[in-house]
Amino acid sequence: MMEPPFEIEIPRGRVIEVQRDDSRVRRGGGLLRGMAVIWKHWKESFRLNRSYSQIHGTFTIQYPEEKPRIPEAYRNMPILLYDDETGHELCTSCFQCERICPPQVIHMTQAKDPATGKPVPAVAEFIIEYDACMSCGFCAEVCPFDAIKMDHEFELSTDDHAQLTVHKAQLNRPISYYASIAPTMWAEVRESALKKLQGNIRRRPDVIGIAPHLTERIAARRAELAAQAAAPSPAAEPASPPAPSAPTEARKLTPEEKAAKLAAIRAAKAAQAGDGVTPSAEGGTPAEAPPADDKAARLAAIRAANAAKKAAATDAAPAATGEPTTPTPADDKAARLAAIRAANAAKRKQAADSVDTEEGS
Amino acid sequence: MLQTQELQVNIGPQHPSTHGVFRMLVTVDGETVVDLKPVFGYLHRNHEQIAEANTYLQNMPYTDRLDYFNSMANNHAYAMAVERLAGIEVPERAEYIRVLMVELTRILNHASAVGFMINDMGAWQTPLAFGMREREKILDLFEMASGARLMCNYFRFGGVARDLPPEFIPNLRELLVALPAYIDELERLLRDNEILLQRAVGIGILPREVALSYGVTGPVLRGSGIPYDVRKAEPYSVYDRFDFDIPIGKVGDVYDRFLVRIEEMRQSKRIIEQVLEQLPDAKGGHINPKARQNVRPPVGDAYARIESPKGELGFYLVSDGSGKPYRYKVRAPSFINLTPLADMCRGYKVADIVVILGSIDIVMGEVDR
Amino acid sequence: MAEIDPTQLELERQGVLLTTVNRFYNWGRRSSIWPMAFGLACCAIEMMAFGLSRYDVARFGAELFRASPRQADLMIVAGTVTKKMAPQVVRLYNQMAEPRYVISMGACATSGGPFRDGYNVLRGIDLLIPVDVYVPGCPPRPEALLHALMTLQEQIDRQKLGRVRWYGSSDKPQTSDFPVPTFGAKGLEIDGKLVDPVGGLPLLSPYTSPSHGEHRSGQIEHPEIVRQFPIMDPEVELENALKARGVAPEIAADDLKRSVVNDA
Amino acid sequence: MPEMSPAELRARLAAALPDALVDVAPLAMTPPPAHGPQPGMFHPPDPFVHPDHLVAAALFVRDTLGYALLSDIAVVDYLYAGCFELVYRFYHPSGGPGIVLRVRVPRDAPQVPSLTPHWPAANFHEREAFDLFGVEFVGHPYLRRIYMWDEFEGFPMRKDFPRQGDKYLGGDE
Amino acid sequence: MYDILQALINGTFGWGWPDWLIYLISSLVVVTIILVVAPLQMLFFTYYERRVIARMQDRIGPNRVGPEGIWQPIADGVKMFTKEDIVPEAADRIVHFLAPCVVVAPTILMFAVVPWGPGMTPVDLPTSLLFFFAVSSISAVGLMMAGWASNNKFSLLGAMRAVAQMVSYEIPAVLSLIAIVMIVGSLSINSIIEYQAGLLISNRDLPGIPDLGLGWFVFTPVGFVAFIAFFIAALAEGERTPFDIPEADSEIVAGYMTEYSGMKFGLFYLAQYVLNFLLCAITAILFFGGWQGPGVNWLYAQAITPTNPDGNGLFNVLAGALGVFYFLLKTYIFFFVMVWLRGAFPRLRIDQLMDFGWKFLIPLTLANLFSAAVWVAFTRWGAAEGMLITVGWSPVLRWLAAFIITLAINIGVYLWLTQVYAASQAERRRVELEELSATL
Repeated sequence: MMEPPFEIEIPRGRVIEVQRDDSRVRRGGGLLRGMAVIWKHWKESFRLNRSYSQIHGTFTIQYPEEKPRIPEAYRNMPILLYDDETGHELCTSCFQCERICPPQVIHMTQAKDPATGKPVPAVAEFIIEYDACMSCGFCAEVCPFDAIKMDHEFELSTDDHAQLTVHKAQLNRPISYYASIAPTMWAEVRESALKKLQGNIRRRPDVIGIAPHLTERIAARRAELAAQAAAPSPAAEPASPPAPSAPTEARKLTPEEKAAKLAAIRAAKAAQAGDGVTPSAEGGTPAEAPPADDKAARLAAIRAANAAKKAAATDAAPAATGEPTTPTPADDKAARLAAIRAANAAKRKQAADSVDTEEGS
Repeated sequence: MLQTQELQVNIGPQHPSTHGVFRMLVTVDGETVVDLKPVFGYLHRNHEQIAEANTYLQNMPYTDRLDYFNSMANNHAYAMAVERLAGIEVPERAEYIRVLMVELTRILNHASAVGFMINDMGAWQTPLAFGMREREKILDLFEMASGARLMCNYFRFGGVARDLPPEFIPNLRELLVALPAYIDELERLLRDNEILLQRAVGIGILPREVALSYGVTGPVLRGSGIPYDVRKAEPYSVYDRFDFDIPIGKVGDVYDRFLVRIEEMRQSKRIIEQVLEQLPDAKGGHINPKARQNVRPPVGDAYARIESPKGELGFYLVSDGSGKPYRYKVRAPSFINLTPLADMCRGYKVADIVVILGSIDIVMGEVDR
Repeated sequence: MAEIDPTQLELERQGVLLTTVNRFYNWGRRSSIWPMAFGLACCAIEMMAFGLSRYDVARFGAELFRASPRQADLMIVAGTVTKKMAPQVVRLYNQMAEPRYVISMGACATSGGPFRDGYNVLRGIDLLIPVDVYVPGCPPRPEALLHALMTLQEQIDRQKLGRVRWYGSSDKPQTSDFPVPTFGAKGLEIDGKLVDPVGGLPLLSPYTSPSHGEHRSGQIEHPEIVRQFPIMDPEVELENALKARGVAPEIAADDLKRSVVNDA
Repeated sequence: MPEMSPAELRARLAAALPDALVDVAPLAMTPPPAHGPQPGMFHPPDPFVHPDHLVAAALFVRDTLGYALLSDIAVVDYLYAGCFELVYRFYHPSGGPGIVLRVRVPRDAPQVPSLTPHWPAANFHEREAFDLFGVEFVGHPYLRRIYMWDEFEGFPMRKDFPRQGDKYLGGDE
Repeated sequence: MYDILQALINGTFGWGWPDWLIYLISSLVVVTIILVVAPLQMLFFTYYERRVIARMQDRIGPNRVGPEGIWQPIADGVKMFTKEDIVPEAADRIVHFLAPCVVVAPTILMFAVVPWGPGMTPVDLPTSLLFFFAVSSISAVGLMMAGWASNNKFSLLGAMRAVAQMVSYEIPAVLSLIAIVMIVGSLSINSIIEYQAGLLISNRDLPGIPDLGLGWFVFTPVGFVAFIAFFIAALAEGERTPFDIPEADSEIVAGYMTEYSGMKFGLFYLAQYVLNFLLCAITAILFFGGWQGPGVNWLYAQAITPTNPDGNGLFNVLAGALGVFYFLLKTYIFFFVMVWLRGAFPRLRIDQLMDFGWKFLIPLTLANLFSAAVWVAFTRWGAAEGMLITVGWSPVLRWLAAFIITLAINIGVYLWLTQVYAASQAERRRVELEELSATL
């Protein structure tokens, strides 16, 4: 075999040979130096390390108490957005996400107008198999209506495999929730998304396309408005005092309230953090305050504003409907599920039988 | 003369230190390795077959899962292959961002590779913990930019998924303060450590002619003394605009590979600093090509390779003119670097096998695909 | 744990002794869950991260990754279980001593995930062994794994000493061995029967989560949406494939037959 | 950094090993569609080597031309044309672009001489090609399945191996 | 214990119980205390180790089970007690069952001769050091039983490694102790401790040194080298990093424990940590004065002792408390060092470990033995023994001469040995490579 030419010249750089010096007699100095490194770590571990430029100090984030800093762009699982104000879902069932999804976990059916049977730009059922989702974020990227977005929620562990096939009712989140977890990313697309939504709402008859848990409330509200319009009472005032607490307690928390609560907690935390750093920034030289503090303060302000907005929305929503929602008819669904399950079982049995016969023959 | 009997020992596949599910059938004579047969396939998840049913874009997240330490590097190679196939230009800022991400990947890969190797030598996780600490910081940056820690899925044909967020660069600059401190500390902890020298010097020697004939690449080849680095040998992206050195080893043993990795971390840091100096501002061109979702390259084939942290990573694509690749082949560095494993281990002790394996730095996702 | 055992209730009413013992016992198990050092794929990296500085599972007393399955309490199935690996996983699970738990980490372990269409990928480890906690995500953040650990702890808290599956007068043996699949020509086999073919649905039903009741794995239950798993019939498939590529079947008639190769 | 175009390589090979090169016709990958634009034929510029002279050609590339890094052996299954194509890719240790040799073998009798005894870098590539495509490398010292278990039947990467899952039913878009 | 009970029952209360009864009672009390203290130490050690090593890795460690995670080891114990006990099908059931007992019993037995404080030795044997090391070797039998009975390749390999390592490292351990024994002239642990009174210099070597309980052996060249050698050997005996080869989980799963589950595994765990405790304790006793420390001797002089039956019982308690405090403090510091090493280093290979033991540590301890002889000759011997040089020298001069000469010998030997050892290793590597290239 030919001796390959090893003297290789390299553009813009040198070939350097690593320093081995392994011929030196060693008497334990390296061991002691290593121990010194570890000692330093032990000694410094009594303070926290939260900075990117530090290598000493306890690095642990104590998870359940201390939430991780999750950047806006973080993507875990897809969710569907609906508009807080009108209750309309942004999704028009254009099947873009279903087509792009690499592991093919998104399944949807288009809504049809019950009167005419024609398809409506709204989604009837939307299923995502969370148990196979690879969190690539393509669905959110391709969605022309910004209806599907990536959630930050990661505490999804469950003991029930079936729960990981997620239906539309569990996927729906209000826009305000998404705006609270990703304010700048939402701000970028807000205009166009809402404009497209307005266009779609016009093509949706009746309550089609409204988030299911809001359907009844909104239908009732519309009936009420219609009645009001019919009745000559111009003094009707849509804005009413805050909702009574009793029905709120009786009802399960709606997503908005959850989101509002979450945002409020976050805002409070952020404010706390902001408080924690501002005195030091004032006390010391302001120029030395790391940029993160500034950012945190700004973030806190944004979040607080969002929370306030949301709180207002939450107050208004129950007031507008006037009565708590009732859960969707569960019996119907359960019966359907049982039927499908039986069918599946039959299918599987058949398959097994066929294999049996194959084996037998 | 004592009669000795050769014994078959089965290491793996769930063995704690085989970097995933890898099995070795080792024939030992006492404690000395006589023969070794690697057995793969425990993580063969049909990447190539699935990829041929996907569209070009749908494959991007699957490449993340090849070498799951270096998803950015895999993305880069694949994006380059498709761009070559379809003739897509990449704006300059996107190229710089790509280089930045891949060099960060190289640092985190080498940091954890060194940690895993020392773990295989029996350290109780400390060097690994230090490496993983720096890795966490880099992953934070990845998460800021791409939205995911491990499976970044950040590159697109003709750019990257989105521009860097505003807080990225300041945090990166802070990290660049910590990196040299970490590397120095790692050297203080391990470089002269007598125990490490005992375990690493003269172990798993791969002479350079042998290394060349086995086709190994990456730090293993450079540890054997051949300065072959795709970034220099066939500059791609914007690598011809940076000054950096190629470290090579002298003997080709475990210690050389260890030192080469440490030095490469330093060089990567140098590249990152140059990227930060030269990074053009965002006005230079769009870097988020939403229009490139449906790539339909003309009939033909293309091969693109990059210097991934583990070696030469190549993608061979054949297009039949449709939206899906007709053939999609990954030239996985870890897989090929395993070829000389049997020769490297023969004659050494059983305990050395895991160290040698650790020094090759394999990832089963890439070996088995 | 839906129904309540009357005797247990009676005992609980009579004295605190049993509940105290029960609580003490549960406390011991929940506070000392030692995982097995066993990683499969991508998720294993996040599993390591979950043991190291940033996330530090040691806070929960669960950092002692045991190399031997005999001493481990928890098997974190972290990553894609391929058909080639599945027998090993089941064997390892069988070697574990009760009480033992399984966390199915990530999409691949739960359902095959993005690779579920591959010929060598097992579609969910719960087809072969019972899983206590599923964590979705690809890969889940280490925090999500910590959350799964806490979910598991909550499950343990709810268990009653007298009625857990490994004590008491159950007719099953204490470590009921789960059948270890073997390799067949067309997929995994149990007792000589094909159970997970290449192509088509697995012919097994998943084990229910031990702490749970009726539910089966993530089949989509909707009249209009069907996930397509064509049941494999090699001849039909071959014909289809050739038709799709426009080739007459004669060209590669015995392609599926294994060519005989000598071992040199 | 040495650079060698496919044409130059072809000339060198033709001079050194006159029997090795074969001429191949352009290849259609898929059946031509009844309507719409035609996808075009596949005709790469690289030299095609006759399987019998593959080892000699590869060793010529390594020993005479100095392209000592065998980087990749990719197998492509051209089901419509009824052949397998093996793409051998070589690089020079001092850098520069690589060179490619191609071999076509019929699908019904895919036999190629093995490079492994002369060039160990080919070992795992060839075993992989055997496992997934059923290409038989004559003279390989340990030609066994590398990924799948030994009992497995069929070669899964061939285009006519049965597929499963949603993606395969949607058809090309 | 016997003395105090004797004084308490027959002296203070005047009940006049027979001696054998008091002896029985005191023995029972002592046994109970040992059986309670040994597992407690083990529990504390596991917690201590996990917290300390976590801090070294920038982590926190167990902190959620009880305040700061202090109940963590108890939870581990509860879990292990209730875990299913698996005996492999192919195992030898009886031996498999007996092995953990054989491993644990000697470690508990070794507690019998460990003095916790002044006059707090459970059994004050005149040859207690011999007893200690003789008993400690028994557990090797248990390890071999475990490895053999499990009928598993890894178990057997692990057990063989463990036994080989324990046997070969017992030699340097004992050789380094012989140096101390030579100087003290007794095999009794108590007299070794008593020898270490003084301040930097033992007041037995140099009478007139004020007694602050700080005349430890480690301050002498002989003692220092013996300490280093012994501590290294102790790491190997206790299977601690860098010598934790028997349970090297990256090579042979979990060593001889691979097939054990539940409480049997717990017993191995117990034995290992108790052994670690004892090794740390014996290091503290032999080289760092055990319970010696400022004030203990003064307090003890006024307590009830066989020589001083009229003392005050309060001083017994005080001296005991202070002594136990010093003793445990030193022990824990040594365990910290063990953990520290574990945090810092990888492990050696089994043959390198053997090399190190046989080719470096044993020559070093042998040379140290010679130094000890020099030490004894200079400080103790007179004309009667034929040591004519030092006749007429003042004790200070004799001590100084001994110190300087032994220091020179030890440093010289150390430097020479490192050179020789490095050369031998290089030679070995060269030969191995030659063999390798011959086979290829």
